Amino acid sequence: MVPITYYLLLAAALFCMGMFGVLVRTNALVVFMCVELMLNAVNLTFLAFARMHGNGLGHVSAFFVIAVAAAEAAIGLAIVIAVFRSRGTVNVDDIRTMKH
Amino acid sequence: MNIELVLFGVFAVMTLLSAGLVITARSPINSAMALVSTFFFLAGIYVLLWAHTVAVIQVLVYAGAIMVLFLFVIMLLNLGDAPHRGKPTVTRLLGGASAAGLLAVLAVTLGRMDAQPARLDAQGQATFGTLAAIGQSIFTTWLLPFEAVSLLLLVAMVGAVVVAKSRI
Amino acid sequence: MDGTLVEFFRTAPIPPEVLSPSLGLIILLPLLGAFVCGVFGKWLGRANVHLVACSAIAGAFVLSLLAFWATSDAAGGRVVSMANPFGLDRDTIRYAIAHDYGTWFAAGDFRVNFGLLVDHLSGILLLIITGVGFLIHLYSTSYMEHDDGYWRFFAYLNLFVAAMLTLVMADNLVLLFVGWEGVGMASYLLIGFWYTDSAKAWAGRKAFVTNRIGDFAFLIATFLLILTVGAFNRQADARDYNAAGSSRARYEQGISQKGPVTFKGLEKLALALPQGSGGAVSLATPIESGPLSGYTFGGVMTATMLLFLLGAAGKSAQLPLYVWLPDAMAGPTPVSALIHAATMVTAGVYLFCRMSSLLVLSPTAMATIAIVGALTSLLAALIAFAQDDIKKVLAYSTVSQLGIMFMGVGMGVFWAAAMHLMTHAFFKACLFLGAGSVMHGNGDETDIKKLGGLWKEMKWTHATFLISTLAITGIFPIMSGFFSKDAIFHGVHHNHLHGLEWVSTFVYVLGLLITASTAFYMSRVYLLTFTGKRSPEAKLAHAHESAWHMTLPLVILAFLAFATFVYALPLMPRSGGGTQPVFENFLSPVLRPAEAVARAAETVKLDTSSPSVGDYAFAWMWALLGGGAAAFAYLKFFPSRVGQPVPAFARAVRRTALNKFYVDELYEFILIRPVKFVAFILFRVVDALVIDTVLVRGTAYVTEKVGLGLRRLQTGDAQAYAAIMALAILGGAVYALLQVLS
Amino acid sequence: MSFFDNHLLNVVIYLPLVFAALVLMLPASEHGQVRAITFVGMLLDLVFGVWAYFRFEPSGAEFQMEYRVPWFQQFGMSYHLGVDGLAVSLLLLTVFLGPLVVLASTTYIQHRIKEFHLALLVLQTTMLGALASMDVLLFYIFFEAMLIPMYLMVGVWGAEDRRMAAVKFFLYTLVGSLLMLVAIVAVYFISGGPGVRSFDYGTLYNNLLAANQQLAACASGPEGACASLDGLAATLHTYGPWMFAAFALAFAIKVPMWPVHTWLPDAHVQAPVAGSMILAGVMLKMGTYGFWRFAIPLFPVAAHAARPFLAVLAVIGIVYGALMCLAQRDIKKLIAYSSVSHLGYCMLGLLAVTGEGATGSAYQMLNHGISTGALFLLFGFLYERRHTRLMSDYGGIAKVMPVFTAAFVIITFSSVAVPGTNGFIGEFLVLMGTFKSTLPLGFGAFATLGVILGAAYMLWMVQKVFFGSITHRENQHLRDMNLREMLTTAPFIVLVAVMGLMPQPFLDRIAPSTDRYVARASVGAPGATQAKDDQLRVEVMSLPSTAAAARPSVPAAPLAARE
Repeated sequence: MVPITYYLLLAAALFCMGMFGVLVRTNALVVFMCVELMLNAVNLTFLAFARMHGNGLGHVSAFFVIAVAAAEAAIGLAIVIAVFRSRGTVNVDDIRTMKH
Repeated sequence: MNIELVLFGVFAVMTLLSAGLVITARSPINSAMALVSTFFFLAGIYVLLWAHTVAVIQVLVYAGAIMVLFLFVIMLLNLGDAPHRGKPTVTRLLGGASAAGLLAVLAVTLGRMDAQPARLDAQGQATFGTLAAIGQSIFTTWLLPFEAVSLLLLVAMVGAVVVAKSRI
Repeated sequence: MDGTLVEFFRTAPIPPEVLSPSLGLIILLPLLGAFVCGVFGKWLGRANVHLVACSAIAGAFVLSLLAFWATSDAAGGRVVSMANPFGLDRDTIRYAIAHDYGTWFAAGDFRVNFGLLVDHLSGILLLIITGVGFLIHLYSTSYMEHDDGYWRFFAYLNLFVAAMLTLVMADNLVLLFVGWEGVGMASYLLIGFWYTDSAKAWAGRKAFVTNRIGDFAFLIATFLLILTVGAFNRQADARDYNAAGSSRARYEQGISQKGPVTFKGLEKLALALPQGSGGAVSLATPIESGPLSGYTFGGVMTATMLLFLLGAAGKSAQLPLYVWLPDAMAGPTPVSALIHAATMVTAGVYLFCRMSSLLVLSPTAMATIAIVGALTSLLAALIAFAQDDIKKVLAYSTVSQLGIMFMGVGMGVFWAAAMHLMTHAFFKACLFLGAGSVMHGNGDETDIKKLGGLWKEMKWTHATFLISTLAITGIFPIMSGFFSKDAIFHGVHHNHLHGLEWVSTFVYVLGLLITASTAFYMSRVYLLTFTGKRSPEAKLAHAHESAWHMTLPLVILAFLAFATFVYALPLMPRSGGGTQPVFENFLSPVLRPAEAVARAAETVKLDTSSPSVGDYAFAWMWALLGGGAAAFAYLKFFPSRVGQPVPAFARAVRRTALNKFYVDELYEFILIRPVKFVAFILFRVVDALVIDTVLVRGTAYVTEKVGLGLRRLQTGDAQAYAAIMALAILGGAVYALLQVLS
Repeated sequence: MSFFDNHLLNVVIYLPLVFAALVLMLPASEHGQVRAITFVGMLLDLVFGVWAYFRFEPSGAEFQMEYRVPWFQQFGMSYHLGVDGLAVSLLLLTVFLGPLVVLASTTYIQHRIKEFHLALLVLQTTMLGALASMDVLLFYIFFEAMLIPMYLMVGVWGAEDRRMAAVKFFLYTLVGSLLMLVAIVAVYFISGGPGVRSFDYGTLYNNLLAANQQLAACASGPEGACASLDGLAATLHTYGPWMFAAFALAFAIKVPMWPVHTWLPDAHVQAPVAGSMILAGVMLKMGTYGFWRFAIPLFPVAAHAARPFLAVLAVIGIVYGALMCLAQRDIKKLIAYSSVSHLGYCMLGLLAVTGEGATGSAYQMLNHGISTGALFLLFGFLYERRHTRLMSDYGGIAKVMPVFTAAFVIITFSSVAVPGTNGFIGEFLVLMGTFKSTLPLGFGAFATLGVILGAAYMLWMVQKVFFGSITHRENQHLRDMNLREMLTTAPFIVLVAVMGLMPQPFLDRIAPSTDRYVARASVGAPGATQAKDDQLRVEVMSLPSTAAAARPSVPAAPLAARE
């Protein structure tokens, strides 16, 4: 029997790595991928807890998370394309119009 | 020292490695590939958690659909290697540091916690994590959220089209 | 007198129990008249309006006559009487009829009823108001014949009469206050009747606001009385109620039925307060609980009466609030005659007669009233010396006469004050109407210097004016004015306030001076207006006598001014032996409680002697002195010195007197200007600057600036925001961890 | 009739909204129809409102014509209507003003007519709703919703710098009411445990009652006696004053009391005639009504502590407002400041916790609604003709507009409280209540000064505007009131006379509420004679039993403890 703690630790690590990526990478696409990483970390915790309490609710949540992730990816990538069209770059450093 | 623990160790290490590759790889393509592998190993982990169904969905949707989408986009924009790793601005350092810090904190916290998987009776073992069980709850208790999600996906689809296309 | 005639006079044509429920009609008729004239007057036309207005007053007069008759009803030797709601069963109010139309408004444990009461005092005033009122209405039909505002005029006049009747018939203070303010309102409207002349309109406003100052005091006094009644009920014991011929049960029942401020209830309070009762409560008793706790009943009573004095001073034009009355002459002359001579201005005197039993509890207040009255009277008389406007002279003489009445009230000769009120109503109304007739016949000329020699052209006016002048001055003794005034002075001289004996002498001496100066200025007016030869500056070469509508009232009033002296003769047997004047005897049912209180509380020593021939002669001498001086000055001295320069000091004195000793300017300077200035400063500085600009707009300004400052943080770098978020999460996690660890 | 037994208040409240829907359907160009429909709606509402007024049984229960259904049970909220004597009187005032306001603006409003009447109808609904709602949160919703149509009315149909006035009005009142929202939520949470706590006025009050009584007892006790309190009483001891302050500020701004009154002159001056009428007639009353219903009964101890302070503000308001009037050149500003003075009387009567004072205060609310509303109405007529608000531009109007002058002078007398008009009853009762109360005599004396000043400034204005000779040629040919204007004015004048001569029918309906108010307010006064609990407690209808309030699910124990 693997203690649930291990799974949670793994999830934590995954999450933090995703977060790290989101915060330091400049390429919008990579940032997105890191977001996906974080989402998966969350999924992992859901499933871990589901296993811990032995009820299926966590699975359902994970299911929904995946669905939402799909939607998010679709929109996000669409935005990236649009931005690239208008600015010719996906470098977040060059996209600073969200001021005042 | 049982087989389950071994498998977990393998999957975990591989997951972390490929995740690390995702955030370090210079070219988006590599990151994407690393991400795919991350997903595969995660699916394995899910299986260890008796979440067979989710594991399958993980492979189908993530590794299948979403990653393909990513690759399409990368090719569409044909981004080569990132010209430069983002210059280390204050906020970057801060962010990185805080991510690391968070990891530390979580590690400490979780380290203090000793959680064991629930012991399931025969009937529970038979149903836990099965497609039947999940479907049961999704299509009864969580029907409304389920429909909402379907709607969300529809909206996302339309939105994606509207945003991405220059003129419709 | 033969029995049947006596019987006839003693049996009222309409028995009291039948009449009393319809007392309200006396007020309603003029009110109705006012409504009709005011709303439909324009379409009714002049004649109909005259008809409506006059018949309304005439009807009220007839009813008042019946009511008055009913109060004296003694059919079959059984005097009309009613149970006193505040007294024990055997305690009845005699010579009075009353009717209570139920609650007007009630809140908490306070209530006010529409209670009307007619006794001999209010009966007399009813007759004066409706009678003189009717005559003046009749007079006005001719006087206002050329004015297109006639319908407004008669509406206001009827309204005034209604309000005045309410004032007189009210059986409680609040209802009296309704009339009190109502007459003020009516007089505001009537003074400003010719509103297109803004000076006249200002005069109206001045009158109303000055009255309001009085009403302010009146209200506070009323509240104090209510509190006193409450305190009395909390502290009194059986003996106190006993002394008042009542019991706690009855008294509280009466209050719960009719409210705390009915005059009968206050009378009981007054009867209970003196030391004599030996009960728990007396004038020296401090009030234990409630807002007034700490003060003694006597102290509160003094304060209340002084406040009422201020109120009465506003209405009756006494110091310091007399300034509005002379300006009030801006109104049409009949108005001056009715409101500012005969009725409204005497309301203060009526109020004190009504509350005489409370008043005698406080010698301090009485002394103040007497002195205020005397000083007002003298001041007004002096001012009247130099006035050339005939109406102004009469106005100041009114102030002066009111002062005399206040002297009487203040020294406890209420009956004489009331009698002077009555006689004054007659001769002063006659004088004003005479003046009006003069103006009417001389193209509205009011300057007595520009009149003169009218005795040939305006025979009736002249005759009646002469009679009234004699009446007011007392130069010819067998006149009502002489007797009533002398009765007051006699009482003033012989009554003594406990601890303030010097007041009687002081006031009496002033009184003699007033007699003389009254005689002087009234003779002056008469001589300059009617005798001598017509002044070259007269507007019209020849004056014309007025129509019968105007002369008839003059004649009637003049006759009354002469005839009513009978009431002052000591013909009636006094209960304690000896004789007493008719009028005193007549009012005794109303004033007896006051005498009882005075006796019990030993605050006033009331003297019961009637003036001897010597006293009359002495008083007459002073009148002759004044009259003679006037005759000498204006028949011999000045005519002989026409064209010669007048010495400077004389001119200075005259100018000062002409400008009313600059009292108005004084008020303007110390009162009105500062208030306006303060208002302006408050508005500009506190309101506009401090509150609105600094505080309100200041807040907005600061908010805006802060917002602008915070904008700098918006770099637009999404990752920066994310980093901040991450930091926050970290912080939260660390905090949570520490919490768990500790 | 059973429908009206349950739903009369609903009908009164939502009838204007229904007609608003009708108006919405009309084409904007159909001015006549828009006006007609609005007027009919208001008239119908008046009928039902009067019916409700007469249905109200003075000797009956405190709250009548109640209607209550579950609504957001998770938050212990229910849709709960009901009126007591005061509320039903103010409700009558509101529905009375409705049709007259429409008549008053028929020629005044010339653009965006449809939107204007929509705003009127919506405003009517919100005001009526605020008066009738028995659920604190529901009250708050209506209370806030009121701002929106009024904001539009001032901002769109106002005079020259309407925007400033509208924004000022909106923010000013919003500041206070947001604080109040915080206080409402706070009192909701302290008033009971999960599941039993509720936003319903009755429940709130009854839950707080015992604690308030303990608090009052210990407050009168020796120093530091309150330290030993526990539970709700302790909470109230600590936080009660703050909650009261929040409520009080919100309502004081609405009243408005000195010194938070400066929004009123601007709003009044800029608002169109309808806006001024409603603002003066009903909206200001929401402040006094709030004090009466919520602020003081819920926190009697804090209220009693703050009483001298508030009373001082009220007296200052009376005198200060009157002095302001003497300094004005602008007629509407003058009337606005006179409102400050009059509302000062209302507040003073409220704070002098005596039967007379409270009754007088309630009656003064009605009077002010009528006399000041009428003043704004009449001045509106004048403004339509001359389009200036400065006194100096008038003078001698009486010559050309006699009927108008007569009406104005009558209303003026009512406003300076000449006996025989409605104003006198209210002012007299308020002043007497103040004298009878435990406040020092000085308060009453100073307040009575207002009697003098009131006469001074009102008559001064009348003098300037109407009397004297005509100074401006433009005023030469002003036409007198026409039939429509007379019909609009007549009800006011009739009511002035009726309420002045026969106040008892109105007072009878107010009296029971005042008794209860005094009893509840004097819970906080240590020395005062305390009423029994069954007189204090608020008896309201309970929800239908089927609707059990759902309890929020709480974790039994932290996860870590589970094995």
